[in-house]
Amino acid sequence: MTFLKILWDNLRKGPSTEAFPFGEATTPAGYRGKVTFDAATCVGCNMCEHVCAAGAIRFAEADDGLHFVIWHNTCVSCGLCAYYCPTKAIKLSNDWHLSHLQQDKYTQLDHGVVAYKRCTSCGDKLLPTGSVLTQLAYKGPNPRAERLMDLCPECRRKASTRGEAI
Amino acid sequence: MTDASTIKDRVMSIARMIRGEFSISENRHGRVTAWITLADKDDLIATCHALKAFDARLSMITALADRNAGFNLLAYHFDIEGSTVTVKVKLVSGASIDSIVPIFRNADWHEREFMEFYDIKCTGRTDNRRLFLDESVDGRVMERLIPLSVISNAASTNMLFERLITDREKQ
Amino acid sequence: MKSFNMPVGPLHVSLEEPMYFRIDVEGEKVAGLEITAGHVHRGIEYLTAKRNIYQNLALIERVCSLCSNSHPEAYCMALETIAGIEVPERAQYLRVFADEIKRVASHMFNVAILAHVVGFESLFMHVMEAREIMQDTKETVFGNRMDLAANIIGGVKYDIDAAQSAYIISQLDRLEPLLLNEIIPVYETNATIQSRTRGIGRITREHCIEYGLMGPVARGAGHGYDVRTAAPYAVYDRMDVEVITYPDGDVWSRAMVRLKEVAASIRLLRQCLRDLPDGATDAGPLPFIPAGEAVTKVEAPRGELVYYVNTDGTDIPARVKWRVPSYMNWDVLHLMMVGEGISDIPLIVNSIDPCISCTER
Amino acid sequence: MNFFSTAAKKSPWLYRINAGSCNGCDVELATTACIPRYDVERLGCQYCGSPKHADIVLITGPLTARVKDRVLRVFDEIPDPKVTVAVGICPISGGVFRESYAIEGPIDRYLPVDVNVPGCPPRPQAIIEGIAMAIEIWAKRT
Amino acid sequence: MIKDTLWTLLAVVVFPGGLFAMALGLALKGVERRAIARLQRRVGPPLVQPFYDLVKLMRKRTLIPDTANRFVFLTVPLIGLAAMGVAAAMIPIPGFYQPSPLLGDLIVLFYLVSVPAVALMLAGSASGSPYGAIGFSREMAIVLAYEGPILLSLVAVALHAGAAMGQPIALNLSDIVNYQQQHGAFLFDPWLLPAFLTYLSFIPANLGIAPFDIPEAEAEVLEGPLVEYSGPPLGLLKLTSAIKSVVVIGLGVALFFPNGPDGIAGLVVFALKCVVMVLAGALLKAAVGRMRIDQAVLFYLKWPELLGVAGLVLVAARL
Repeated sequence: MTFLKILWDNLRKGPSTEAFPFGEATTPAGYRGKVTFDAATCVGCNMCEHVCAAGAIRFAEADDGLHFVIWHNTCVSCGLCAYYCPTKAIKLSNDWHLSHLQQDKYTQLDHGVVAYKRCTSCGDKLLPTGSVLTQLAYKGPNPRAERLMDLCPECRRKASTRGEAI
Repeated sequence: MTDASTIKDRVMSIARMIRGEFSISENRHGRVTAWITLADKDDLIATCHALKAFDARLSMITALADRNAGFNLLAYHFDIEGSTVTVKVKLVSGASIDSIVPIFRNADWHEREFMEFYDIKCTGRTDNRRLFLDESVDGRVMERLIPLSVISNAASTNMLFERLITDREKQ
Repeated sequence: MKSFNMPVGPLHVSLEEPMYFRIDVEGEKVAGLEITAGHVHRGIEYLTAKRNIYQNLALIERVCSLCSNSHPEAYCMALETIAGIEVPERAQYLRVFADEIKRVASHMFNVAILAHVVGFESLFMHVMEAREIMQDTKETVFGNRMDLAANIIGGVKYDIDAAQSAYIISQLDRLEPLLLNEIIPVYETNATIQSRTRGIGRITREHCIEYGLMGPVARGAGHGYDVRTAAPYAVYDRMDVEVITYPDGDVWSRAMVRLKEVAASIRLLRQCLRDLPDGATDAGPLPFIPAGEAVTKVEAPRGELVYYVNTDGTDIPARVKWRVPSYMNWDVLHLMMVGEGISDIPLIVNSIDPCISCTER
Repeated sequence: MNFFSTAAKKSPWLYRINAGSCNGCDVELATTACIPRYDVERLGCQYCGSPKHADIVLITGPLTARVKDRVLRVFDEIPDPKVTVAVGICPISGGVFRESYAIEGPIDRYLPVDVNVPGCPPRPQAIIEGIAMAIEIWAKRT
Repeated sequence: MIKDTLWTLLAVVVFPGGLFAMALGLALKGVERRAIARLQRRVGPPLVQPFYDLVKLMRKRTLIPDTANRFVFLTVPLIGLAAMGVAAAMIPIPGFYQPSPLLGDLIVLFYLVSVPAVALMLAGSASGSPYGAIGFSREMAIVLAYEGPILLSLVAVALHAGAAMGQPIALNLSDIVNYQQQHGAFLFDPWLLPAFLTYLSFIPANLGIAPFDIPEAEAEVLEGPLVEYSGPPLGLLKLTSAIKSVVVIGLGVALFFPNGPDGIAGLVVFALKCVVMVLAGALLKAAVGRMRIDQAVLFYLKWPELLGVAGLVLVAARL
């Protein structure tokens, strides 16, 4: 009897079916979907690659900079990369539209290049530190530190011995 | 719920009975964590009988290979009303250990498991077939001596990324 | 009487996961049973020794998606014990919250499948629709419907603010009446459910002790062991945990234990939100884990889950080993099935809520 | 598009193969296929109990060594034409289980895959999206 | 004579057997699926879904298992379908269609109705699968269980109608229908109530509606006898079961409540009666779970059997 009442209520309330795929589906803002990468804030610490259980993230050094690749087809969206990223260059969007045809399997990736800077003193290439990290480290702008960051480690050492250190 | 001092006493009484190392600690809820390392693997059966007499339940058997020392360890984890007692036995590679199935029935699958994953034999058992490992996989996969390349048949991350990079360059 | 050998599985629709039985059938009765395991063996213990402690968080969460919070929780607890990390109180509450929300979804899935197995599709859908309320809550709070990714070493990596708290309570307010006024009464009184599940697959309390049975299977036979009260972890010592037992040890009792535990878990969720203290949600970044070993246990939806972790001072653990409740509960299938009809096989298998991916790793 | 493919497009029957998955994708498949909120019967889909009745096969799991032969055999029992959908990252790339001795996948080493639905597990709407892609292929194949 | 034969053939192949019964049967399946969907808060498939399914199946490849008996495996679906085509042509649609006496009487119809069940049993055992074998034994058990009650119910109606028309027993369905057209439906005759209830209880078992859908239980024995079938033969089996629902419901209508207007309106009323019965079936299907085979057999041997006997005794007592 209890169940007949449930059926009657069901009939009365009408279908509870979502409009999707004929309409839009609702997605919570915090849904852990496709990973996004911002090369401008990345400091190349490789922490994301280190914590990624599925091996979805790869850093590779090239002439023009540090290449970051994430392959969505092996990403488990656990969010550890975003959690441990010191500058939050890596984030999880709530985009879940990832279905694709088999021929596109190996193109489901995002790619970013953290471009090398040139040392202002000797012209050697070096990885930019990123303003977010400086903000974190010095709790505010610090012109002397920022000048040092334009130098390669070798020139930095020389600058320090010359007494330009902080 | 539990009178922790009695559990502690019970574990202590077992510890006095056997030869080997022993340590015990108690948490703020009065649950005991005890570690017993048996000096002689033949004491295992007697220890199990003593634990059984104190209403212990076998919760797990862990086998592990010691990377450097070249021997295997078997750790028998018991539960007494929420407290944990671990009995450890050292075994040289390829050695055998007595089955405790006659005392703790649920040891059956655990014993089958460590026999297929490690170079450990178990005596006094009837069913010695493989439990989880497929016949196509070489046994003793958890022994650290076997390198990944020998036993892995899946695609490796490096292979996949090589493919990803070449596909991207083609475009 | 005609007797033959019937294979069930490994790919059988009524089995959510691949498991292979050979069942000796006499007429419509089960005479014997043989289990072949290993179809979902993915070698995860081997993989834990190849990955570092952080990678293992996500790996271990994928042992099984129905108890996916309990695995990393027990694993983190073990590492915290080794390193002597004090987990902040707020994080402890949030761990309990994640634990209970998974228990609700897991138990509801199991009882829904029971209805599906007895061919009661409308009831199955009704329970699953109610479960969707909880799925939506998980998706909103944690970002995924199955794998919460809540635990990290030293705490949790999610937080609940006031708006989310209000949302969760509104969701619980929707689920609770459905459960108490509709779902539980149907399972308690419906003629089909009663006639199909009562007295089927019986075990006794003595069997539970002999076989070392765990969770709702044992509690459905009157054996009231629950890690949350037997060996409290996180902040369960401050929670009003009810240990629900039924005496009969049949399929129906196990289902009722699960349903009543869902109701109890909803009360625990409310309690968590009410008592949630302010403070940090983790114990600081990137802890160092020294060499050591620890055994921890938590109450997963299916019963006691035990973890043993051994570290050697590097960030790759020397050994991670765990035992899930289904590991022992499988063995008792022999006992439950022999003498029962073929129609009851899926019902009995489902009643132990077998988590094959947990068991075989 | 002829009469047959129009009809076929409206009647894609689904079959699920678990190739050693962690349950997540399977639970989500059951949810997607069977509950009113998503109701794939709208699209003419129907879950079938026998592989012989299937048109679209949904595969979950990284393909473990022990289940491989069975999966391949069941796959062959599905009459042509058929469309294969890999659900979750495990069948697509091995996911977190890649590089284990017990894993034979990714699944496209052994079976022709048509559509991939990544996610761990993908939410039901994503699975429906994948099924919709598969239906387009299925209509072309009949 | 030739003309009669031609008309009969037409009745079997086109109307009301064959094509018409197929169309009606499939439409009824569509109505049923839609109704169940609504009871479960779903949108459900379009009403024409069963047609789509059938057309699709006709284009799929047929796989014959190695263990199967090829000849039996492939002919069995045809036998079931043919039997149902003939049976459908034997159901009078009051005011619209009167079956030719060439087609036979109530006894023939009774046997024809059990042909699909026998065909399904053969299909199950020919497929060589253990699930098919279990499906076979279950189908057999349930057929044996409901055969008794249905026979008792038919005999009660035939005796009653015969007595009313001054014959020992009325075996011609048209006569029974005509009598009711003139003297009122048997449904409203309290003496025939037990016989009617017996017939009602037989419908779900014969049509495989819950709680008696045991032989084809998906969760237990995959789909029982259908497990090994694919492509066109599977389509034919599905088609057979669609026509069977028209036959079984139509026979019930003819036996107990045939009254309706003349002409095309009579056909519409007949179809509406079928729809009402199907909706009732849908409600039953949505409201209960599946019984175990022993419970189902016991149920039939107890209640419908008793009711059937009671019905016959009541009718006989009045003679």
